[in-house]
Amino acid sequence: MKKVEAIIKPFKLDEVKDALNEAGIAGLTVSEVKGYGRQKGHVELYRGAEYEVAFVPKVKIEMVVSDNMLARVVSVIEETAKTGKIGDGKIFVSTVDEVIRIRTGERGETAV
Amino acid sequence: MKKVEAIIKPFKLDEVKDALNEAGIAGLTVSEVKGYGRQKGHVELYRGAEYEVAFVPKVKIEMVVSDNMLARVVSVIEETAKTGKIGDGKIFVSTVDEVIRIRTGERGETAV
Amino acid sequence: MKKVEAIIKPFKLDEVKDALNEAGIAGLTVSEVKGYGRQKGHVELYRGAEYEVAFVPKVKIEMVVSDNMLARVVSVIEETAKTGKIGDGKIFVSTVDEVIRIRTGERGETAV
Amino acid sequence: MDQLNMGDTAWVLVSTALVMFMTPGLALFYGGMVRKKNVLSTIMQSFIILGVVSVQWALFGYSLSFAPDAGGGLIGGLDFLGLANVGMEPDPNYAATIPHLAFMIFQMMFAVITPALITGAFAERFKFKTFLVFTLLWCTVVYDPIAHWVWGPGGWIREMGALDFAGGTVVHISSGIAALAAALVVGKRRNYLKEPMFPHNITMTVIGASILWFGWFGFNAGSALAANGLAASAFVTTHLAAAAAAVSWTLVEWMYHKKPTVLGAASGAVAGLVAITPGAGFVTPMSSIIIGLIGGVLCFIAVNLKPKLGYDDSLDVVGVHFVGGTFGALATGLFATTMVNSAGADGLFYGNAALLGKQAVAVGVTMVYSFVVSIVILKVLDLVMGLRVEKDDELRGLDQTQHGESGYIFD
Amino acid sequence: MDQLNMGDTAWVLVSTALVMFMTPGLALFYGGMVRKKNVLSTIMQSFIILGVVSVQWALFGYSLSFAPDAGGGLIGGLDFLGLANVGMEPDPNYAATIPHLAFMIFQMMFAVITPALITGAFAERFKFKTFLVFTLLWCTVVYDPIAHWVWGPGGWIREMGALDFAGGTVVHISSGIAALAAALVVGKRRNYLKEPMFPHNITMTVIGASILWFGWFGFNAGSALAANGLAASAFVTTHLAAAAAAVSWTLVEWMYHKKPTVLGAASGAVAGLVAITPGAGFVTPMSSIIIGLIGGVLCFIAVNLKPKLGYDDSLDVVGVHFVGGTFGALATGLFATTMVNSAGADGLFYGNAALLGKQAVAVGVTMVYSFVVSIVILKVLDLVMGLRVEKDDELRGLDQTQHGESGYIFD
Amino acid sequence: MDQLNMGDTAWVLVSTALVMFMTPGLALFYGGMVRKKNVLSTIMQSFIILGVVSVQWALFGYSLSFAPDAGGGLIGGLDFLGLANVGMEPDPNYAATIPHLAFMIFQMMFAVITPALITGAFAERFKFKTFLVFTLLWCTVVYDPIAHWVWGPGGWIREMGALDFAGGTVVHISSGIAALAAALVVGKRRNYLKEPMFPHNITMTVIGASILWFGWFGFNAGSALAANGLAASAFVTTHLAAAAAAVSWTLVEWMYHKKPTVLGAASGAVAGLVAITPGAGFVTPMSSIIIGLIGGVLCFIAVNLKPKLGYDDSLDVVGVHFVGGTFGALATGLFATTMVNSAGADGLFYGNAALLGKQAVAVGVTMVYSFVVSIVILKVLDLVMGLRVEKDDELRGLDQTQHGESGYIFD
Ligand SMILES: Nc1ncnc2c1ncn2[C@@H]1O[C@H](COP(=O)(O)OP(=O)(O)O)[C@@H](O)[C@H]1O
Ligand SMILES: Nc1ncnc2c1ncn2[C@@H]1O[C@H](COP(=O)(O)OP(=O)(O)O)[C@@H](O)[C@H]1O
Ligand SMILES: Nc1ncnc2c1ncn2[C@@H]1O[C@H](COP(=O)(O)OP(=O)(O)O)[C@@H](O)[C@H]1O
Repeated sequence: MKKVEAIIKPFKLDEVKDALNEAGIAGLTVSEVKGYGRQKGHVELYRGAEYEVAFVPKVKIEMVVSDNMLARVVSVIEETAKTGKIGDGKIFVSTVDEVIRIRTGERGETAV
Repeated sequence: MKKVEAIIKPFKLDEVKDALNEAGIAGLTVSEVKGYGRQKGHVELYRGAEYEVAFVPKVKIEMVVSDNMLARVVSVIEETAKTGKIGDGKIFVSTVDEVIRIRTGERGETAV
Repeated sequence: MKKVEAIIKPFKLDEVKDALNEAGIAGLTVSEVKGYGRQKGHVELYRGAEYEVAFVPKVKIEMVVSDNMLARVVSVIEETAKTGKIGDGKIFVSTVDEVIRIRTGERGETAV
Repeated sequence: MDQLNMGDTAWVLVSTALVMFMTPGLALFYGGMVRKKNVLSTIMQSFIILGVVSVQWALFGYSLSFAPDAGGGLIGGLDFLGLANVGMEPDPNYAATIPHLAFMIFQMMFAVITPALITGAFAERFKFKTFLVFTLLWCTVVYDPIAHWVWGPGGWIREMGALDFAGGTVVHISSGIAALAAALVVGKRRNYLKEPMFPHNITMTVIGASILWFGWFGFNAGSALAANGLAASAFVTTHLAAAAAAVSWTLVEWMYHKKPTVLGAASGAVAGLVAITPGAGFVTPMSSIIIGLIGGVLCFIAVNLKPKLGYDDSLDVVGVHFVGGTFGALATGLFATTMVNSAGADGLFYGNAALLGKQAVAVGVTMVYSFVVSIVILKVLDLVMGLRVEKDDELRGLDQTQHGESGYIFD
Repeated sequence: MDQLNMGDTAWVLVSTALVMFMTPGLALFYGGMVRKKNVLSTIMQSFIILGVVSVQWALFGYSLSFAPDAGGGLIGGLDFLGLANVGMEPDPNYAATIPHLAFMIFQMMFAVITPALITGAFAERFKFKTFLVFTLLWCTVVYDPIAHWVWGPGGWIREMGALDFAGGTVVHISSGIAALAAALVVGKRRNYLKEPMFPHNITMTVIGASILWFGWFGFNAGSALAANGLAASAFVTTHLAAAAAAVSWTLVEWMYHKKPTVLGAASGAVAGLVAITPGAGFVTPMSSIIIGLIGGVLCFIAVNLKPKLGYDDSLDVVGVHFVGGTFGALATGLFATTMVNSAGADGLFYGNAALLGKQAVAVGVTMVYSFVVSIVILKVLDLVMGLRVEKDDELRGLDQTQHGESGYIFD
Repeated sequence: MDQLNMGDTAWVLVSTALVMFMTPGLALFYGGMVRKKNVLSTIMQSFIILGVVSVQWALFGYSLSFAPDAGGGLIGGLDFLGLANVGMEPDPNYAATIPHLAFMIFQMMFAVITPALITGAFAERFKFKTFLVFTLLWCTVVYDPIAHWVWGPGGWIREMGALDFAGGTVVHISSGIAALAAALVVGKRRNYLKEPMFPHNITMTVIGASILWFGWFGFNAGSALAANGLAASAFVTTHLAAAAAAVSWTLVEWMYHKKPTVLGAASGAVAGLVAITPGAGFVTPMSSIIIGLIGGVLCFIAVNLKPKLGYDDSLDVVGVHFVGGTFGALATGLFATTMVNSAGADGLFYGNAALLGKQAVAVGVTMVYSFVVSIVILKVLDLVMGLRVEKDDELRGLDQTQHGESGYIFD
């Protein structure tokens, strides 16, 4: 099983979630994060001085998927999260050893 | 070493933390997340229209444990986080290459 | 490619970010978390009773780096995040299978 | 007769302060109802109106509304330009026992809050610069004349004998129907009815509603312009209508939607306050309870019909102020009694059908005038400077994009 | 003598508005102290009381409390049902220089805030529907009679000669002891004393305390029912007691708990306001400082003993209102002086021990009556409709489960 | 002549309540501008001053300021110690138609807010204990004498003929320059100008500014000490100056910084209120608009120069209160006219250059005295008990480290 983490622009969340849902994803987990990357933060003027606000608000989607869903999921995210403008974000894929559904105790692919 | 990530119901956090503590866990890190899964969000009525609130508040516990603690930790979480009702959450296990304690520079199992 | 996760003290964030930036890191993602570890929370008195506040506010920095950057990044974090006092935090290193830049579709090291 | 009375003056000055406080109250009432990313832009619209319209009023607005009639009962003359001839002595044409300046500034606060009410309709998408121009134009060509018609010496609606104790037509109908015009011309927020746009801070909305309720005592009971029995009576009717409407909205919502909401209770209170405004000094306390009960239910229905009607009046200015104000103005034609106020008239329930007709005329003309002129102003401004912010700015939120600020920095 | 005075009327109307504003102030004071998941449900209880009890008062509450005695000094008659016979003219039995309606609505605000005070005891677990029924019953069978005893024409406590300037017994003791009854009958919040239940928004609590302080000038100084020297004196004692108690609570907390908290300063101010309420118009400014200093310390002790005493009075209504009110009523028996108010009496420190006895009787009877009747009402309601929400609802929070709303949506 | 007037008394009591409400308003205005970790400590400083300074004033502060002169017009005597000789009757030396106690407590609220204003300068780093001592000393040796000079019977600035209607010198210049002293002696916040220190809650700041505006009607119009034409006139000038300055600050910021901020509008309103304070009862409404427009721009410039000047006045007390107060005091020397207030004087624009000189003297002496004495007090306290919290405490925030509390618990 694979874990897919995607850092995306916050206003794209609903669209990405809907697309993943259609693609047959069973579940996902979202958190609010702040990003730092090529997309620079902005300069704010406050009481006569300038300050750099380095971080940009982003949303992180995490989901564990079976290996055969991986390609599908990645391409869905790529398509829907893309605006073409800097700061669109990243997708990270890594390997998960085990998945357990707490409610039922199911393990492995069926637990995803 | 293994990383255990558990997505659980927020009101179970204290119980799970206490149980893990008793099981001898040295540390863990918690974050607030929003989940999307079989447990559907709810429909809210607002000013004459219905809206689906897709996400459910969840808590994510992350902890890195030595390999021999793994089974113990997973079963403690399974037991204490379980309510039997939909939305109890998931546990993901993956492999960690290295752990470093910043304060001392210790590495590996002793740093966990 | 490696994923480096560092749990650090919140007030160290700016310093660590600046140091990582100088070390040539291209991007990173930050989230607010609560930690539980050797550094105990504190006892708060409220309306005549004492309560243990178990969790301590921490910040999590996540970044994916190419393998040859790994050592550099870890040592930068170790140095700048360290105060020598309990609760300085941990660094976890794990392996990432794939990285994709959403904007361009680039994959692998160039996408980091 | 034109002898200054300290008690009356104290009361009107306090009432003025209370009405002034309503505009920041409205800022909070509205600010809590938008999404977090627009809280400051929403608050700003009310707050800056307190600046801009106050100055407009002192320079020429008061004159257009209240100076001796310039002809036909349609508009005031220029006698009070720059507050000329508005002094510390009472002027019996306005209020016989308080300084003319006190009357002027009491009225100023009404002129301020009226355009602020409209802002709820186009919250979360209007350009700040265009909003400022719109407000100045609207006050000058809509509010000032209507205030003159209803309250000005020689105003034609006043002469006709329609009653409006504290601004049902002048304040609530005129702004409520302008809000409809704005919602229609400006268009819906992006993703309206698709994604949830819940209030980001209902505690703020409750604070706002409470300040509005508190300030409304000045609005209505202050409109007696004296600290007498009539003021006490208007105070009582104001409070009872608000109380009754808070209860009735909550109950009807509980029955139909399963849960009684705090937003509902707060909205109900405001609906009741709106509904009693035109009749506050003409009806009995028991009538005010009935007006409140019905007003709460009517506004609840109106607000819940909105999605079916298809316009996006973000914060329900139409459902509360237009519907509540219209109901209240007509209810005055039913419940008014000269037993409460000998300077008023009897309504239908006290044997005088004529008043209801006059009320209907006042409502109808105000509505048509404000609606048409508002549409014209907005259409012209749309051509000249554009009404809406850019799409991306709307998505990111107006606080950042229009004002360069965040409401809260909590991390 | 029964000549309307505009100055007095202005003052009482303003005071009424101020006291009305206290109930939303209380909503915030309490709302900030609960956990985030219960903020709206807590605010709602106070806010809806403003609706429900106002209507109750106009329909029959005022009559039960203030209409000419129905017999034995125990309850008012039905002469004022639906505000019959309550008009714009002064009625010298109540207040000789202001409209009777003004007196009625001034008193209404006291009737409103008293049951709202109780809600702090059962915050975070009470069923909304049962709460509404409880409130209506409690006002009718507890508040209205006690108000009659103490302030009504022919009321027996008033006849006996006990002093209660602005509601020490009527408001604070009656609600404070009912709060104890409620805490006992309703039972503790789940995990009480196990998990921390810290205030989720102390800034909101401070705003609430500040509004309470502001409004209390109307509460106490307004109780002079005239804008005279006595009103000024009561204004001064009110403020000084609040100030002194804010300081004394903060200092004693600093000494015993190492840190002076903002919640402590705010609680202290409220404690001082409670303590001075019964004596506000009877004691000198210097006495009020002493009453404040002691009141702050006593309430601090009471609040901190709570966990040892084993009941869960969520927001310390007992520790502040019952303890502060009782202390204040007795202190009036010590510090009252006819030099301040010739219509009052001398207290022990001015050579008259009898007053203290009368104060004790008033306190004792009010306490027993309110406690017993409150217990009975609650026990019956528990059987009939249940007092507490479901366990899961309590854990998820009352905002979502009872009202379908969230206080804040910040992401 | 010394006949109590109920209308005047009602007005002054209400004004007192309004001015009291300003201090919590200031707590919010300031509280919203600091970082989240310091919100409670900032609020606490204003809130506890309401306790501490009120008691100080009743015990001896009022006497030092207002008792018959102890010699040379420099300080009041001890006749009013513990409020001795301050009763319910009017004292024509202070105000002929209201209880002396009412005058005393009206003045108390000015004594309270003045030191609270200073706290903005050293927010986010000052030790709470030292702050308390500083406040008590400063009130006693700076505020009380200056109040005596300007307003006390026999005070030398008053005798000289300088005008200060509601506290331009006494309140704003004295605190504004003390703020500069404090910023210099206490030193900058750690990482000042390096890391952003944005306001954590601008909605709170707007609420605070709105309460300040609301309360300022009591501050300025209440200073007429009667509910007469002068009160109405001062009410109007106060409001118009605030409105004009909110607009001018916003516009100049929009031009120079590209975006009109909500913080700017709120700061502008406060700047206008400060600027009109000394002249509120001496200038015409049209003059007040000019004073507001200029005041807003001047304070905007001052605030934006701060980083260049190199001191860290956290919340811009100097830029707003010192600059605005000084401008206002001098503008009074330009715009004052006896047509508004025959008890005043004509200013330069009305043909009397002398007044401007007197105003300049009053400003200069106040400034030098307050600055020097403030520096001395702070230097001594730095040696004796230390001014700043520990470095780590400053980084973690004062709420946790000084008060053991968090402003918000939102998770
Ligand atoms: N190497 C990385 N590790 C972790 N997060 C990253 C990394 N690179 C980028 N990110 C995240 O992705 C976001 C977008 O990246 P950025 O470089 O700004 O633009 P783009 O995705 O268009 O190249 C960043 O704000 C950050 O949250
Ligand atoms: N494949 C997944 N990847 C990441 N998170 C998941 C995944 N499946 C479920 N979750 C998380 O677990 C939570 C509970 O899952 P859900 O399907 O609702 O119920 P259950 O755990 O009872 O099957 C979700 O809200 C989501 O946060
Ligand atoms: N095994 C672990 N897994 C996940 N997070 C951990 C683990 N151990 C520590 N942490 C995180 O690191 C923080 C610091 O750890 P702690 O044990 O308090 O001090 P130190 O880092 O000085 O040993 C904790 O608050 C927690 O967030």
